[in-house]
Amino acid sequence: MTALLDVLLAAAVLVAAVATLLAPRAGSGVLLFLVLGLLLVLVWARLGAPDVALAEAAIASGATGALLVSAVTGRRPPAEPDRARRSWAALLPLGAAAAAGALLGGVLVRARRDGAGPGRLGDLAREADGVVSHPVTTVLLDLRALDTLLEIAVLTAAVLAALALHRDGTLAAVALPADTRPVLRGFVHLAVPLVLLLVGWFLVAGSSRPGGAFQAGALLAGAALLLALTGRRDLVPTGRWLPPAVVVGLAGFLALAGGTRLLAGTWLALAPPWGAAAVLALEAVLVVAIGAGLAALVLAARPDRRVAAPTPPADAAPAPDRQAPR
Amino acid sequence: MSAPDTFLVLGAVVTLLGAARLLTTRDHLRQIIALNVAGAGTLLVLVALGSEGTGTADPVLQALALTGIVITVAVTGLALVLVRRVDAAAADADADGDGDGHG
Amino acid sequence: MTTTTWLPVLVLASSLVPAVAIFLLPEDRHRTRTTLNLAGALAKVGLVVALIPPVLAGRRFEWRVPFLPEVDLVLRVEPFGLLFLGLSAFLWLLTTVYAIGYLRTDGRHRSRFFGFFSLCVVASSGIALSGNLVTFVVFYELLTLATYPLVAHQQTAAALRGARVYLTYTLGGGVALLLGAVWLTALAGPVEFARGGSPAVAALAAEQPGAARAALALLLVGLAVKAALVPLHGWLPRAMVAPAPVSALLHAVAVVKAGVFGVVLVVDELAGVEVAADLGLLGPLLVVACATILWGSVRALRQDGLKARLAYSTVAQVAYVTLGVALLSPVATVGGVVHVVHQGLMKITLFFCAGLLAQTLGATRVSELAGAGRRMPLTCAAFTVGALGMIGLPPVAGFVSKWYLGLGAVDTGQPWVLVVLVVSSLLNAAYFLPVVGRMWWGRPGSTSRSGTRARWEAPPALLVPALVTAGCSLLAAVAAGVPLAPLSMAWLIVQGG
Amino acid sequence: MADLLLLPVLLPLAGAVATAVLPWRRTVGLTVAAAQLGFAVAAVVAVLRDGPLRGSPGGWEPPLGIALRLDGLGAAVGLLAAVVVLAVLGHAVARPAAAGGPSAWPLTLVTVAGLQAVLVSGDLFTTYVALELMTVGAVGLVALGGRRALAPALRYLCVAVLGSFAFLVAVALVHARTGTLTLELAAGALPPGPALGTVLALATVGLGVKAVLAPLHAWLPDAHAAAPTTVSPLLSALVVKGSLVVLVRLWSALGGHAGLAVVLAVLGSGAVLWGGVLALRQDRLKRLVAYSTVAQVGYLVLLLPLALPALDPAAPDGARTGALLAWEGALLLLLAHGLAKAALFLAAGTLVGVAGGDRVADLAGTATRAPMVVLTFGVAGACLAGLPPSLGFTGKWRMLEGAVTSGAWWAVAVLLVGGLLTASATARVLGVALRPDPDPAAARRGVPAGARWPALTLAVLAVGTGVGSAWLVDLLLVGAVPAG
Repeated sequence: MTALLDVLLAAAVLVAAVATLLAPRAGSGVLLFLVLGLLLVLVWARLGAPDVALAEAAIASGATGALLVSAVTGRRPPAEPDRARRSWAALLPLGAAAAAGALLGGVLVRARRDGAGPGRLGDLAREADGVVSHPVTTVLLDLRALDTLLEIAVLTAAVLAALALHRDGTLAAVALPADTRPVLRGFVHLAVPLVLLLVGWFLVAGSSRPGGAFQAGALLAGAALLLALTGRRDLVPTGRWLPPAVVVGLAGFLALAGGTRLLAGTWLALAPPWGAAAVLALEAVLVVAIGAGLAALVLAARPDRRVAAPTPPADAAPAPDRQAPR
Repeated sequence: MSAPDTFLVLGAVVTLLGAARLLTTRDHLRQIIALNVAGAGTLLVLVALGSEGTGTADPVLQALALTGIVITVAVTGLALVLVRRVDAAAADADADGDGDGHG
Repeated sequence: MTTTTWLPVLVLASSLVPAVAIFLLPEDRHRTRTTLNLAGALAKVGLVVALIPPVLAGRRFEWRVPFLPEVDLVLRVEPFGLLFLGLSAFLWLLTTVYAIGYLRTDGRHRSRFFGFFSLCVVASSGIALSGNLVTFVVFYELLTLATYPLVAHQQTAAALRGARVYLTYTLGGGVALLLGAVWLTALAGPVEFARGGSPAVAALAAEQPGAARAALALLLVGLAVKAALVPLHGWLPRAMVAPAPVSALLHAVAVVKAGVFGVVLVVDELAGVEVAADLGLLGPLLVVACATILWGSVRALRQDGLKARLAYSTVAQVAYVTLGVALLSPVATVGGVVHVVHQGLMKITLFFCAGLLAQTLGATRVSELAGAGRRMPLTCAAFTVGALGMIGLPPVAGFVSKWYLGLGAVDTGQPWVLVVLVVSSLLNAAYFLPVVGRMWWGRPGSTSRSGTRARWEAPPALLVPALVTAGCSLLAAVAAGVPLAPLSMAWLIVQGG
Repeated sequence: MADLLLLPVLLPLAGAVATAVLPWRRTVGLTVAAAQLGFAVAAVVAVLRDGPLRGSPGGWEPPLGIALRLDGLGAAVGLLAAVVVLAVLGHAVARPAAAGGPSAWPLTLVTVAGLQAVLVSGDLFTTYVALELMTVGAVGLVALGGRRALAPALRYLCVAVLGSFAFLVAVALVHARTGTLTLELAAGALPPGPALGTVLALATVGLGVKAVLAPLHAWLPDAHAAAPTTVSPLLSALVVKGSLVVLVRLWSALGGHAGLAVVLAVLGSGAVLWGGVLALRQDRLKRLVAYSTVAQVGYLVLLLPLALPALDPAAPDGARTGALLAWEGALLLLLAHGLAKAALFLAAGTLVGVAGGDRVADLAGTATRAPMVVLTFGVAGACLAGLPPSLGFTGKWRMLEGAVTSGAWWAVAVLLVGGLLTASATARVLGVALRPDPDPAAARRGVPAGARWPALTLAVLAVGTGVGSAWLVDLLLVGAVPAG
């Protein structure tokens, strides 16, 4: 019975992926991508990877979805709609890619079968006595802490690069018209405290069960955006305080690395008595950084106030989505 | 073909589909969506390799997938800001009638 | 007995240090630039003079630096290298004096000029001192890079075109040289120059004659470009657009001589004359040399421009050295080796005088030289000495080298080479004597630029170098027997000290 | 021991954090660059003295923890990077207009940290994350080049991240087959077969895209030409090198693959010839220099097929020595290209500023306006063309020696023709620069000293290291498999 479910799930994911790629208009492409994201959450749950499922829901579908939707709205439709879907020219490369993918999959399966055996990395990681009980967080923040440090550096670099494209390096000039519809404001007043509670829960739970800084950070970004879009700009640092907020995560990690080197003798070495506390503190700082970073990325993808203000040029046909609230 | 193997092959196929689509389209936003689909494909490969169909998957590969997700979202964010800037530049160029010798 | 010392590096540094200093010197600092130039030139001549006695006594000075794990850069003072080094140091000093005077009038970018000028001499000294094939290739290509800006110095369209043609030829030759050198090093290991040929190359020639022949042929083709052997001589006449001191340096001292020095080095001290003969390289080399001699002389006949005529005469004269080496007799080799010095002295005198005539009288064409003798007697006297030498008449050095080449031809039983020598001498006479005649006995007709103004010589700074080199051309012939004269040095080189 | 490995990675990140927030960007940037040079020299000395440096952060020994390993090649490229970055930042301080604004500082330091992490990482996944870090930094820097640089930056980002995904799948395959992510442990455990072939193919495509391997190079000319003056040298000289180092390490550790080697031989030769011809025909200066990068990468990729016999012990002895020589030569060329290309791009950027236009034809008269910059361009071009006495010549000589010894005459022809093409491209630019100055009035707009000396130092270094480069070859062979 479960085999049938797996095949169905796999087929659904494949169809969703192909549909996302071949969607005639970018808008429908984004929506289909969100559907793909949800399906993937089911797949991660099926494959026994709860952490990845949470991250997929919060970041890959949540944050990326927000980014893509924000990018699609208010974007001039491309001069010629992409007619690739109907012409055979587009299907040929996809067909070839699918065939190559199947071959690659075959090699992967055979390699896994040949490589299977005791003493694999995963078993070693489970038995390793890190400072935290949950194996995934142990791997992330203890066994392979350098990977996570570099990954945070990637996120920080991406945000800094995005900010660099704005006039004064901060988002002060970004257009944020407040959406003051009462129902939305009511929902925000209810939802934001709940989300913040959830962020706290994920932060603390990370050390013992699926959860952790990344998922919490994404939620925090969601809460911040809800506030920013409904007029409460003061809570979201878009002015002078944005660069420090974005960079605090990387700074914290570097401080931890330096500190462990000076105190414990080896870089990023976490010892039991103070290790758990250090992980928690680090995760707290990471939550703030990831939240600020993702929120900054979403806001940075919006047009500057200068572009939004001018009256549309006379000859441009009033595009339908121009009236949508931005 | 156990469950993880199906998803392993699925991951490989989705990755290459995303890659092919990215290389064959001119529209920037569609390229970024294709990039994300390819990213999802690689995650499928990673996690499928780490799971035996029952019980929790291999924590190391889960951690790698998590890192992959965060990197993909960071790259997508930067790419979308660039798309916005490219469109703004194209709009300015059209607006002032290619006055400044765009090119 | 070889001693490792810093002396060879010092010889290079004596022109490298001024080069770098002059590059950094602002344009208007004429006095400092002149002192730097002269100091460098005098230091180099001093070092060379200091080196002559010990080297003649058989001591060798060497300096090594690891270029690659098994391959070293070697600078070694050999008698033949010392001869070429002495020639270039002495003539560099004179050319510097000449250039300082020559560029005083319309000189622009003098820092750039003298910087590359000194760099050129670094390259030619490096070539003279190179102890193995890699070092030779390094300095040989450095010479190309250093002379390109000199040829293009005046930045006129013609100068830039001439420089581009020069670069195309020399880079093309460089590729052949590089491939030959790498092939030889790959097959026979890092090859060092040794008197009578390197044993490794001889062994290689025995094992794989085909590969050895091909590699050595590639080397010779690469060298033939700079030695201006037909058909690779095209760049030389076009490089005439360079200012006079550069033409003097290029054609008498640095570039052409480096090519011919290389040919002699490859045939004599790399392969060894017997091995080269066995591989059948000397035959074609001989034919090409003779063809160049004849072709150069014939083309020189029809050139009305004085510098163009001198250029083609250089093509012909330099081929005598190759002729000397290609003939299998020690006497001919002596003739060839001594001609390196003699041709240098005579040709530089002619170029100096050509520069003077052009600058003082504005006479650049042969037809415009009528009556120049009365106006500039000393310059024309020096020119006449040089011209007679080129023809090979007795009192001037040219006669000595042609005499020995003739002996060598007879010695190896190839009389037709003797015929080539005689015919070329006649051709030389055919294109030099009218010039001399017009200078002394020609009436200043309407075409001549010398006009009726009274006697009026070039400034001493320009005249003295020309007279000194003319004197040396005479001295080298008259006092040929003196131990330190070029001829006795040549005997020492060929026979082995 | 781990200090020398981790400090050069973490210090630039700390510098990036500082320059993103604090105002004293120049002092922080230059001090970090100077410290990096100190670390690089110390690392080179340590590697030369006692072999590859090993370390594992967090105290977890591999296979569980991350294995850090700095071999000779890594130390050499680290030293190259430190020198180039110091010169580039010096230039940026002297001519702020050429640096692309204040936010160039944190992004530059992030890119430097990314490259250093790539050089130091012995773990395949850490290499993936480090490559991403370098790519994001580089894309950010390119995008600073103004309106014309945005579309190339976006194209570069998409293509580079796609390449990283291909590399990630290869890493997953290695993990699946050998159970470890550490390259040194995986090296022995991956038997030749379809899995090895796929890993190498995926990695070569993935890294080839980032290292501008011939057919995958489309993004480079636009990105490098549009980037600000001080960014193009970083991209061409360093970012491209990071991916090449990983490719060379993978090939030498996993043993290479004969079929793929033939493909690479064809692609490499095509890149050298096609890149050279295109460079000759470009009419914009910076695109000319960018296309010569495509050609130079072609040389380096030729290394893989040439050095293949050195990797499998069964090869005949002649082929093995030839392969070893080719290996040394190509790595020397890699370093020479780094130095010379950085000098070339800095000089090109300055010349475009002086000439007031980026077309080659606009350069007429620049030899009188900025003689030292034109001299730098000439010397750097000569080094790239492999003309003595430069490091490029030494590398080309060694590679020719290797090719001749192992009888690969096609490689000999490609090397020689490639050298000629690069030389003629440089000569073409010099020929134009030497033309008389169309409007001498502009001559007074001189070039600040700070914009002349860094590029000239790099060019002089490219020439100087060419003379006594035996120590460099010993360094490059430390920890490399063929030597072992």
